[in-house]
Amino acid sequence: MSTATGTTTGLVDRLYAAFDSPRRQMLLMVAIVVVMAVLPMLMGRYATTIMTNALLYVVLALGLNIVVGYAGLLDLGYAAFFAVGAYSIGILTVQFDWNFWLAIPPALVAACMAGVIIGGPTLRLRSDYLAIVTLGFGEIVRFSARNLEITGRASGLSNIPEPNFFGYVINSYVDFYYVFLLLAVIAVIASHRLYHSRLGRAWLYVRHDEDAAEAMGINRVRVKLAAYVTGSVFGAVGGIFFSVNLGAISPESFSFEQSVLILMAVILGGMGKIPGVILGAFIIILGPELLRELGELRLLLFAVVMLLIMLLRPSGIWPERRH
Amino acid sequence: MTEPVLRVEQVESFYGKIQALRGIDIEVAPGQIIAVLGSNGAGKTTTLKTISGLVRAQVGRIHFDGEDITRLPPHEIARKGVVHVPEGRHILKGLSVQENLELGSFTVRDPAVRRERMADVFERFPILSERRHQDGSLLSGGEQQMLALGRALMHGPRVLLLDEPSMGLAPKLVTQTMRIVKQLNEAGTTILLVEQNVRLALKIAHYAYVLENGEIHNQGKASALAEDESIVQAYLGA
Amino acid sequence: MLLNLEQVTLRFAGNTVLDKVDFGVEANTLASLIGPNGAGKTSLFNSITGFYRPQEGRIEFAGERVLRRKPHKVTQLGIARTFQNVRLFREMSVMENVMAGMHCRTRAGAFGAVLRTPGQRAEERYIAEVAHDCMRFVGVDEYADRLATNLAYGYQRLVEIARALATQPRLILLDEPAAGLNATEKASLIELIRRIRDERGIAVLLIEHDMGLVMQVSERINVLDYGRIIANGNAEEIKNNPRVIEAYLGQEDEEMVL
Amino acid sequence: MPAFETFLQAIVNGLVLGSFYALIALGYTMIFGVIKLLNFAHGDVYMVGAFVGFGVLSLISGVVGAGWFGLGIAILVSMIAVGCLGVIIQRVAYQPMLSAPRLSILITALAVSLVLQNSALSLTDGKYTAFRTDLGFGGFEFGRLFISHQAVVLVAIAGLLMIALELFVSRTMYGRAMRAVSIDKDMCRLLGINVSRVVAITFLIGSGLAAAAGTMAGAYYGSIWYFMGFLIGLKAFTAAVIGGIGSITGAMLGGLILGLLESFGTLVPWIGSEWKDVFTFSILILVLVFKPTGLLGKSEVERM
Amino acid sequence: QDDAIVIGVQVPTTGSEATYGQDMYNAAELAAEEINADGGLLGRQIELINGDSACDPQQSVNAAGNLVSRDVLGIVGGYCSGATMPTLKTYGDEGLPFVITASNSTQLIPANPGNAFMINSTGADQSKKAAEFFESQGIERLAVIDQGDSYSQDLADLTVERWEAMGHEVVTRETVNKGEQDFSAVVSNVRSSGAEAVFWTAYYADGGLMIRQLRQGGFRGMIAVGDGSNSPQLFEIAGGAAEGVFAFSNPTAEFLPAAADFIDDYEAEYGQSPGPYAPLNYDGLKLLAWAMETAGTTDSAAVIDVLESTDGQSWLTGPISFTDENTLARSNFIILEGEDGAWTFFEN
Ligand SMILES: Nc1ncnc2c1ncn2[C@@H]1O[C@H](COP(=O)(O)OP(=O)(O)OP(=O)(O)O)[C@@H](O)[C@H]1O
Ligand SMILES: Nc1ncnc2c1ncn2[C@@H]1O[C@H](COP(=O)(O)OP(=O)(O)OP(=O)(O)O)[C@@H](O)[C@H]1O
Ligand SMILES: CC(C)C[C@H](N)C(=O)O
Ligand SMILES: [Mg+2]
Ligand SMILES: [Mg+2]
Repeated sequence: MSTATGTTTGLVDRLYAAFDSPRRQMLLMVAIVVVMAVLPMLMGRYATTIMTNALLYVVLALGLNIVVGYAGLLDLGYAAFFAVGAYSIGILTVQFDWNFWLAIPPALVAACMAGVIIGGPTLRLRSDYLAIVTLGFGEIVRFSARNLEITGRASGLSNIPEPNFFGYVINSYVDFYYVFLLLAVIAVIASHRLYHSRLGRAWLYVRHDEDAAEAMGINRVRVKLAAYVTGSVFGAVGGIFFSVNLGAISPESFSFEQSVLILMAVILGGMGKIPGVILGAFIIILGPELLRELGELRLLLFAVVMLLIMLLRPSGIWPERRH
Repeated sequence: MTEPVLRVEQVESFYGKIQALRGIDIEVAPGQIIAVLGSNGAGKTTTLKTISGLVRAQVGRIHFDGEDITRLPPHEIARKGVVHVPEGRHILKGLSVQENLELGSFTVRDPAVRRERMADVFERFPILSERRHQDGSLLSGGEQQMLALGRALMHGPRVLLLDEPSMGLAPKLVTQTMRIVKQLNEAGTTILLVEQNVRLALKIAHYAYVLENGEIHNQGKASALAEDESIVQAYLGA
Repeated sequence: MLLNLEQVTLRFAGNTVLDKVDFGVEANTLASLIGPNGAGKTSLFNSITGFYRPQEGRIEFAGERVLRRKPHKVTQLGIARTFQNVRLFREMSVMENVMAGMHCRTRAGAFGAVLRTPGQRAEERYIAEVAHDCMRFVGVDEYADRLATNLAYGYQRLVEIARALATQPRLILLDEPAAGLNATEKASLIELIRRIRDERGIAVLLIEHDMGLVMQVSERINVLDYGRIIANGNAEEIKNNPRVIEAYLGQEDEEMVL
Repeated sequence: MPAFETFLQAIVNGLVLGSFYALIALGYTMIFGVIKLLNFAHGDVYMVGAFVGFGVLSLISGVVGAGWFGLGIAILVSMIAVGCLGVIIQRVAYQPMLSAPRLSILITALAVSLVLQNSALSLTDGKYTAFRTDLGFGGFEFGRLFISHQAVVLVAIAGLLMIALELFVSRTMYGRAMRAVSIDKDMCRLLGINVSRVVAITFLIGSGLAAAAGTMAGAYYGSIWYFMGFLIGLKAFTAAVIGGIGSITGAMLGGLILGLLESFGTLVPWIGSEWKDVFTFSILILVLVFKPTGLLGKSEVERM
Repeated sequence: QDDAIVIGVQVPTTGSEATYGQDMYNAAELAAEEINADGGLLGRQIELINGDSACDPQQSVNAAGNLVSRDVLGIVGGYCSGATMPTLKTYGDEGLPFVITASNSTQLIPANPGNAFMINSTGADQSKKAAEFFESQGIERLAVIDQGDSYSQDLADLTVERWEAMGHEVVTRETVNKGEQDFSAVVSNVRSSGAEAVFWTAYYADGGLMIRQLRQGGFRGMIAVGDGSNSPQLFEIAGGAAEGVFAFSNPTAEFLPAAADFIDDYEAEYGQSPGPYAPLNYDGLKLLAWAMETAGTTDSAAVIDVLESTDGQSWLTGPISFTDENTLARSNFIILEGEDGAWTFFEN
């Protein structure tokens, strides 16, 4: 029994090892991006829309990965940051007639502030307590969106104008596919650079041993806060473009289930590992779509598949492996 | 020599792919103190873990009282009376001294026996009685060591596996602990003792094994090893 | 005095762990802190480095008040430490471990990292340089790329020291650095401690139960018992101090009973 | 209705709701205690408990009726059956994950949750199932304060179960072993404790309590459906944390406090029921900011 | 041309509203079969594609993308307003005709790019009907409860506004969360507010629980529910407590004189009786087909033109013509009363 699973995991790991050198990883990435860039010409609208959605999740999952995977903070309310980005744009463009591009900086600032507000007082908490606080925060944001006039209450905001990029109106589904492809590429590069930086290492130190990190002169609250805020910027960017892509946003899009879905992408794929997280995002979005024909049973089957994946690869499909 | 209570035969153990033991043979005669010596990473701790079942022997056999215990899970080995006091004491954090001791007698059904043993432990280690309601993990190093020993005694062990009981103790306490170990032995408990403090260990042990790189490098009467120039060189330093 | 403690008192739930401790370390010296188990030695380290917050007293370092400062602030001021039970970042490489020490001496943030500014890149090079230097100094540079957890215990202790050195301290606190080391390793540790002072000009304060080592390296020994300083002086004085023998060392002939 | 009666009514309402929260929170806390898992499937175990209780009652109501006696049997059978289900879940989905990174097991828990939910969904077509009993709508009326007989009996049953659990944990060796297992599994093994049996017993009891709550809730509210465990599971999780996760008494206290908070939350004039959950979660966050380990959670003293 | 005319049916066939969704899908299928049996539409067969919205905004946008990419020529359906909302843009961008058969939140109106037509009366009509009914029953103090989603919140808001404009008092306005089981706090608020009537504006499932708990908690006043709760299942869940409850409802099959054949056909085909929204979806598909037939083409712009000028001819659910906002020109609400565990006709 052990030999059977042993050889399969061995194979997979050898495959990963083949892509362990930075050069090859780079090549792989470039190849993937090139393929992705021509894909809309081969795919129909439906497939393109789903891929757009998957790319959005890549951005969100990479953002959450900074919080959960790098800094080791369990966040069950990540959709809140996504919501802050989306609603900031919605409110500024719909209620105040701002230009989309002008609305982006305030949206990012709002997300950072949200990160500080929730992070500031609670980062001293242990992981499990932090989980419930973030969950609560996510729900507070959602309920507020549901109850406030300015967010359009339960119906949300609609008629969010399409962005105009130097005279070119970004509106077709193909346009948005490329927008999200670009965002995903930026997110990957940013994640990669952050990981290999002073701040990135500090996140790992704090995740591994807070006290030892502190004894090294690392301000753990500041470092965790930085993770929160960076993660919230990723989330907000996702939300900003999500809102203009859909043209309408409502509180249901930012539910606890949404947060959980993003978290699943991160952990299923492999916490802390960029290719793993990307893989996770694709599985989470494409999986249920591929099973769509099964109707009612599709989520059941999807859940079983997920369970099996985790049982076979407990650290995720492509985990962060260090040697 | 009488029939050994514990016999380790040709045991090999691994951590994943790393081999820690490469064919170990140890015999423990009843009523003796057997010292296991060796430098850092030699495999002393692994030997004890393999006996108590925390690490599974991939090759070889372990017999206790003539019965093969190689494949038994740790809690059943413990039930048979082989009690392992691990490196680092492992006091149960958040539980009081008394609760720690009580859990030592988890396998003891008779409450009267438990009470008797508790009284015995408190008599042996009065400081534990004094601190009985305090969180065990907040005791100082020496006190924790006594608690760990006391907890093992609650069990009524036939063989005690002690892993570096003097680690981190003040010089005075080191002597004291060794004395307790010797007393326990004199009261009838068989002891397998792993120690860095080679000089003291050889003083109280009857017989000793020297491990190097997962193998038995040397063995013999403790008094004889204490005289052996090469041993003195390697483990006693100056 | 580089480090100076006055009347430091620390209590836990009515249990007085440090009782009006007065104590000091001169710049550029080698000092030790010894005492029975539970005397409060580690607690004293924790109080100096900000992990514990004594209720009373004063702690000053190079003229700055350090009492009740956050641990990372204390490190920034120039006090580094190791832990009684090794606390490396186990799943990270030795190099990364040592780089951790440089965190408080550098400043690049998220923007620098994402944009790879020239300043950030220069800083990364500087961090790597210092880390290599510290690893060479303690003699673990050949393991730079190994995971800390895969190192032999003795080397792990050395990495911890290298990491502490990388914070560029003026005082380094070592908590039982020799525990679990064999004779040869102890000998080279003694050498290293001396070099830290001689070559780097860093004062060392060390907790140890190994009297051989303590007597060999310390210029000044302080003895703590039940949270009070009961003696201080040089090796000879301490060795013969009846209170210290009574509380800590024990009679040589006690061993005879065995 | 005069203010005082409103106040009393809110207490009564809060106690009923709080009892359900507490029963579920207990399982959360116990399971967290032994394997450090936030068992997201726990709310769905409660749901399954409701359906099993309903099934049993439908089967036996022809013989014994659907009164208190029948319901009692349904609760008992559901507790046992679902308790065993809990053990099976633990063995299949959690046991193999114990040596994996801590968050991985969270995902298997979520997967189990989805499996339970969607199985129930397929079996019931997503419809609400009416849970009929003969318990009647009677109650005690004091002025305009109304306390239904059902509420009284259910709170009493919940109370008894909690007392029994408390006694088990604090008085028996197994209870003590449960706490020990949560601290250091290997050490427990060396002490002769069969760790995997202790974990199994914990799941048995935790899931059993959830099943009792599920069946009782089904009878009390009158209908059950596949998604009923989701929200209450989150609330129970919240309750467990407010009380201090890992603490049994904390879970009970947390459950009752949350129940009361929610029932008073809608009373506060400038809050209104649409802000009720914002109110509750804000209080939760405040509690944790000032008492970072929950009300009764032990603060972790680190020795360094 | 032998190619089939592909029409998308966007209803929730999975998720919490799957019962309604499946039912609506069946009704559309029935209508399509009838047309196909009659020689088809413009000489071509109609083919339906299921665009499962799952009553979830994101899922329904995906489903809409799927429909569009499979070259549908029109869409019927739309049950949950919240899920219908973001799909307006998807279809609007393609200029496809969209007959919205059930969703009726007034929030949909401003979001409509002009290609969508609502054949169920909106919340505005319903709130008017409700307010007038309460007034006619001599109610003065009203409690309104919604479920915090687009549809029920919209209906509640509109009712409150109208009721207060009519000079009456809303004594309490409550919101409960979907999926919550315990409404005791809301019940005591209602009781202490001294409300004479309660208006539940949300769906039947939680509505059943609410009615039960209101009665169990000692509320003795009038209870009325909106068209999200006109399901017969309300009685199962609420048990005896739903006796005497009033419902404002779109015309359901059993109260439509013209629907006798429809009911028979539906039951013959699917072995159960058509649910509350089957007739509307049946009409939706027929209306779209009629518009294509009239336009003589499947060209979207032409079809939309025809729909805009729909002349008020009679369908299963009554005559259909549209306002400037593309909503149903008349109010189609009827009032039902719960009696012996079933809905009976109360008044028009
Ligand atoms: N958990 C583990 N995973 C991998 N390797 C291990 C593990 N524990 C021990 N080892 C390795 O097994 C070998 C034997 O270790 P062991 O702990 O038995 O040595 P020891 O003689 O007790 O040493 P010490 O004196 O340091 O306690 C060492 O090479 C060590 O690195
Ligand atoms: N966080 C804490 N909470 C409560 N009591 C503590 C705490 N930390 C230490 N103590 C108590 O303070 C006393 C001193 O402990 P400390 O660890 O400083 O001793 P030590 O001198 O370092 O001993 P050792 O040589 O065994 O390491 C002990 O009695 C211990 O129980
Ligand atoms: C009752 C239904 C006609 C209302 C529909 N579910 C909506 O959301 O608008
Ligand atoms: Mg060892
Ligand atoms: Mg110490």
